[in-house]
Amino acid sequence: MAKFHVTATVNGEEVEYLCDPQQTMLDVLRDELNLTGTKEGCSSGDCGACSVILDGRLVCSCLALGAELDGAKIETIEGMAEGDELHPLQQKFLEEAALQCGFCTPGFLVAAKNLLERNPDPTETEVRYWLAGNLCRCTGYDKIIRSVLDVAAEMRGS
Amino acid sequence: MAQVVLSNELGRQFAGGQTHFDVDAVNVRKLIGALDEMFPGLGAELQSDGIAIAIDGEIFSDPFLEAIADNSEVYFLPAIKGG
Amino acid sequence: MPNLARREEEQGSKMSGFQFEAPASVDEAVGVLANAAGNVRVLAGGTDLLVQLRAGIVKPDLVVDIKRIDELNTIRQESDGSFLIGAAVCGQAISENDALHKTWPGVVEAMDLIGSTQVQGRASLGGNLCNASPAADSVPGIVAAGAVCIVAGPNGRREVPVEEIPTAPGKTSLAKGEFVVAIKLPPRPAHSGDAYLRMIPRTEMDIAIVGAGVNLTLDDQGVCTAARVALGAVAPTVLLVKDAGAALVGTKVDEAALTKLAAAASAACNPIDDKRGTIEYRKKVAGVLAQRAAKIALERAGSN
Amino acid sequence: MGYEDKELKWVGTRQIRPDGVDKVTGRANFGADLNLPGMLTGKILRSPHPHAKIVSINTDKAAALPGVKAIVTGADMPEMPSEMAQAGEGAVNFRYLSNNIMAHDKVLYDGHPVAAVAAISDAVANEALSLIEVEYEVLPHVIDVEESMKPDAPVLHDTIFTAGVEPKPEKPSNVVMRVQMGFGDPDAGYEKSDVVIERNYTTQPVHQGYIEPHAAVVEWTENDECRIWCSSQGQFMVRTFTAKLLDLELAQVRVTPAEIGGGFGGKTTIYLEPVAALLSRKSHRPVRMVMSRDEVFRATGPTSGTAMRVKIGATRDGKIQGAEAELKYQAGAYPGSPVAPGCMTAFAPYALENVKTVGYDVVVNRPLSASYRAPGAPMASFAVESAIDELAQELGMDPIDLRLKNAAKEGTQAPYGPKFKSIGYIETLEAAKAHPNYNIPLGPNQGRGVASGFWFNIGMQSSATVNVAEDGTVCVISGNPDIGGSRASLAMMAAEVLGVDYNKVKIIVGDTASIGYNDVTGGSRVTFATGMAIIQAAEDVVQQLRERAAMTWDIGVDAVVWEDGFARPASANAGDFKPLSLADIAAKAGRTGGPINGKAAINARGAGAGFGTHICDVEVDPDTGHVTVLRYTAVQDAGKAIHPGYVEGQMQGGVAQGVGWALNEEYIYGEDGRLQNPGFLDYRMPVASDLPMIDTVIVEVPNPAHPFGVRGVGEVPIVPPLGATANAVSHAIGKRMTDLPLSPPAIVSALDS
Repeated sequence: MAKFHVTATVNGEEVEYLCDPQQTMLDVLRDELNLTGTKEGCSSGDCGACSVILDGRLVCSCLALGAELDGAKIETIEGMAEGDELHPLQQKFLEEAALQCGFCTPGFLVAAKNLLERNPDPTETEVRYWLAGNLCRCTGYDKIIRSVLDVAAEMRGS
Repeated sequence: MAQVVLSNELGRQFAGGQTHFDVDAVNVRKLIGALDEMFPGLGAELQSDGIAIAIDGEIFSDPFLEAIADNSEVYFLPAIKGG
Repeated sequence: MPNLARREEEQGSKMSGFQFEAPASVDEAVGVLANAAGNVRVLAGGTDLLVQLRAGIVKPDLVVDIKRIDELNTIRQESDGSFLIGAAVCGQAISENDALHKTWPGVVEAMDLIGSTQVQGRASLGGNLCNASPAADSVPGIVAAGAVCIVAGPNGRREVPVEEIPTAPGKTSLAKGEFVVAIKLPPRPAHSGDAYLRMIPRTEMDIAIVGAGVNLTLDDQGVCTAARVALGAVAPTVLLVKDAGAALVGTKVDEAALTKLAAAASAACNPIDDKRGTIEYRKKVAGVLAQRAAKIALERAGSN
Repeated sequence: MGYEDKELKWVGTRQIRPDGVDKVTGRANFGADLNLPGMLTGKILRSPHPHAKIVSINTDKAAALPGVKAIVTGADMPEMPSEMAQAGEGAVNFRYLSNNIMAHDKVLYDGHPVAAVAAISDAVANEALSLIEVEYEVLPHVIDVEESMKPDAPVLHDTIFTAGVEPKPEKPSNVVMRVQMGFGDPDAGYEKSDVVIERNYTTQPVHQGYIEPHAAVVEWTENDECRIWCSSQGQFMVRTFTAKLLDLELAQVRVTPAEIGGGFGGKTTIYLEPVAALLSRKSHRPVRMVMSRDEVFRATGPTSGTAMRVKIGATRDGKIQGAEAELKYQAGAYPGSPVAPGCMTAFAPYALENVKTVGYDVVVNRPLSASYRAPGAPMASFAVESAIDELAQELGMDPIDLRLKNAAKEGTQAPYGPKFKSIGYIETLEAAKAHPNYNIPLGPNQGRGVASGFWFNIGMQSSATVNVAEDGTVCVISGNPDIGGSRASLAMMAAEVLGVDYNKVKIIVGDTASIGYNDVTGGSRVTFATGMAIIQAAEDVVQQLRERAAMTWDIGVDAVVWEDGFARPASANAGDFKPLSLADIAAKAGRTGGPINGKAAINARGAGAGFGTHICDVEVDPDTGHVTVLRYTAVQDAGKAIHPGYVEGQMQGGVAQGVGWALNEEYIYGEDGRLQNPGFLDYRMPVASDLPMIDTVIVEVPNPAHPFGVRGVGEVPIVPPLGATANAVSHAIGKRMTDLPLSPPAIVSALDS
């Protein structure tokens, strides 16, 4: 079966890849582009471990095909820190012990970043519902939610 | 003398239903040896996997040379697995 | 850890093979769909289709991505006040449309309840309708709203009431070569409002055990002149419960009318016992939610 | 060797974990992230039947498919004797383990592996699976624990005869064993009682729910070395199990721990590694196997579903006079439910004179159960804590006061026999009672539930190495996968003992060839036991540093003390020397005898028992049965919190899992014996919007056996939430809820009854 030639922008860099029609964006990121920070927890859109930002919107990369992405702009966890500078959310997660095993962490960080870009002053309820598609089995969510709220406040300068 | 308590099942199988004994032994190895003399076959059972020993409230999963004081309380228990 | 070297051989996906096309116009899409051999699936948001592909529930020969067609990605308000929502517009874009949100809060809330934020970034109203799940959250909302679909096909375009699209779980009335281009919400009369509620055990990320959409219109005296009540997850397709709507018409949507509506909603249910809920539970809660949704719709109708 | 009296610089603070930046940037390598040159994909064919004989397996067509490089069936697995052997955390029957990993002659549950392939791609592997022809003779199956105990139930194993009953049975049975423990005479206790509560309770099996599916990469080298990279709770456990099942020598197998994406007990056993090893040996290529979520649910260990009966009697003053429990636990397809610890923990928080627990381990046509956080305790606790709550109601007593009246303390005889040493149960009750959340008024349809829980905590074997580098930095090697931040707490203890900056201590988790044996990361043992090993290894370093300073100064070692990271003369009499830092001594180590490395290998003694008390407030929608958790408070005795942030995290995570267990999680099987909800959508673990903030109170009653007082904290917090949540719901709706999960339909049906 013919492969698709796709050109997309990933974390600000143009990449080209060949993929089968049935490869998902997650397969492409992990297997073709070696961006294994995006995790596979369910492949059915129910855990959020594979969250990435696609053309500005938060999506599960397991729920898009690699072949759909020609011309797309994709942001993954690997693009979140700028050089040596961690994103404030990354820093806060470390300080507040908002991760235990760390497997769901990339998905939570990508999702939380997308939230704060859209809503710099979310309520606790808004944060909880925004992140409801990201499963965490270790933390009980408490420290994750607090971290996001704290970073939002810091980024607003309060 | 240490006070030794077997599980109901071990007592039934090896000691005619008795579960409480006073045994003179300075460590677990000697204690098991003494019990085996009293009830042949019990020693091997007490050393099998899946059995733990509590000495004065402290549980050991793999004891052998642990010291036993003169009036220690010794319980043979099912071994615990964690999660 | 050894070097993270590229694997020398390609890694295929976990799905069986299919062809993929992404037409750029409605006409091109109709052509592709009409001429395709074998099993064809239209890909909008993909949040249902990809899960079904992965699970091997569907094994298409061809997948047609319709997201590259401009018309399918647009929300437009017509001069008569009606809204045209492109079939592939994602849930988040629907929620972000202030005019639509203000005019049809029930429809927008119903769409917004589907899946997670991530799913909202992809899932579409057209996809949710054509996936033909009896539990689809957005469908009772648009059925209650009296929406129609714009369907494109080899014979041109036609308009179909949305409730006529799903015919059974996973099945639609669309003919070969046809696909839904847009969902059209009618002009909003004065003193009207809609609402949708669903019951799930968690607060998010579940399939509705019961869903209820209500859309009603009042006259200047607050008497209900029209009402549509639709229920999800209580029958093989989303139900338009005419008796439940009729229970409100001619009343001020008082407690007595609401009790009648609840009874009609419960009576109309034809649910199954499954892993998500029991028959008894679904019947009871259908009435509860229909009544609660009606109260919200009433409040909204009273404020415009 | 205690440090309680010292001023602590690192222990008790909230340091950033050493592996943290890799984990927040996506750089950390988990089990599925490894790519080796020439690597193949391995996939497993699984039984669609809950119970069937395998008549034949024909792999010819699959083998002929281009791109298929190897196929394995049960016939490739060495026959194992049916005997228990010590491995991992305890005794394991390797025959059962082998059969569970690859069915030999019979399949015992939906999802039981029957064959595996290695191929050049997922697509080819999947196609190959579809070409394997398996002929089954389908047998009647049994899913429910009580059904399975009936004399006419389909028998899973004709080799199992119930142990622990008289007379010795002649017919095989699904009841593997009966256990009994306790003392006194409960019936005599009920005679004296003014109130007696007796109820039946049930719980459903629940999965550990780690987000990372099982994953392993195995390369069988041409030197006949079996190299494994995988996500597990113990690289040594993987080595032992894999070697045993494949009849290999331990030194032939080298296991490198990948980062682990959650385990909660479920990764204290293996599923993939021997299969991947056989595929690699046959194909002469590395093989990666990653489970799908569906496979995780269908074929890896949930914990047991249960049917239980509890009876408790008390006098008017609240003193419990008699208590008994009968506990029936589903083991899954092979023996081994945690029913014994269920019996031991059920009444552990209480000082009782008359207590009896009887338990049954029962096989059913479900996946083999695996350890899950405080294995066996949460379900028994749910039943007992529900009965205690009802007792408080009947007596008109505050539920915390009733517990205080009967609380176990140091010297109390535990229901399983021995007397408790130093414990902090009463302290948790007092802290719970004093918490402001306990006095917040409740509104309509709201309820408050209290429950307590106990777990033993364990010690076991750990090795540790502390290497001092020439520049004064320190490398610690641990042998326990870091499942929740343990690198931080271990490095903090090393820094504390050495008196060096925490950031100068680097810690790695070694592979099986680079560090001595360690038991698994589990049982709340890592910070306690491996921590103790690291403390001793660091103390070994300190001793060497003092010796080197003594040599440098040419004085006796007793005249040198180690303080705040410096060797100093013990007194003015010892001489006047400029203190030497660790870095000073390390730089000149060659002169004074060579490198400075400390090590310790221990079988840690003195694990301190843990107790917790939780308060849960809920609101129930009476029309839909929907439960909202309004607030939750968890109090626990941690002994000493080395890193309070991660201790709180353990408590909060345990609560979330327990609340999920109580409210919505369950395995749903159809009449056909197939699992209907093998995915996160319908398995319904709590999501972020389902929970409130989880308030924590860490009580510190030090464990005298640990240098810093650590008890271990990972397991206790999952014990009380089932009871606390069920008690809260019961109060909110005015009906006693005895069957978990408390799903909306169950609540509505209780309200309508």
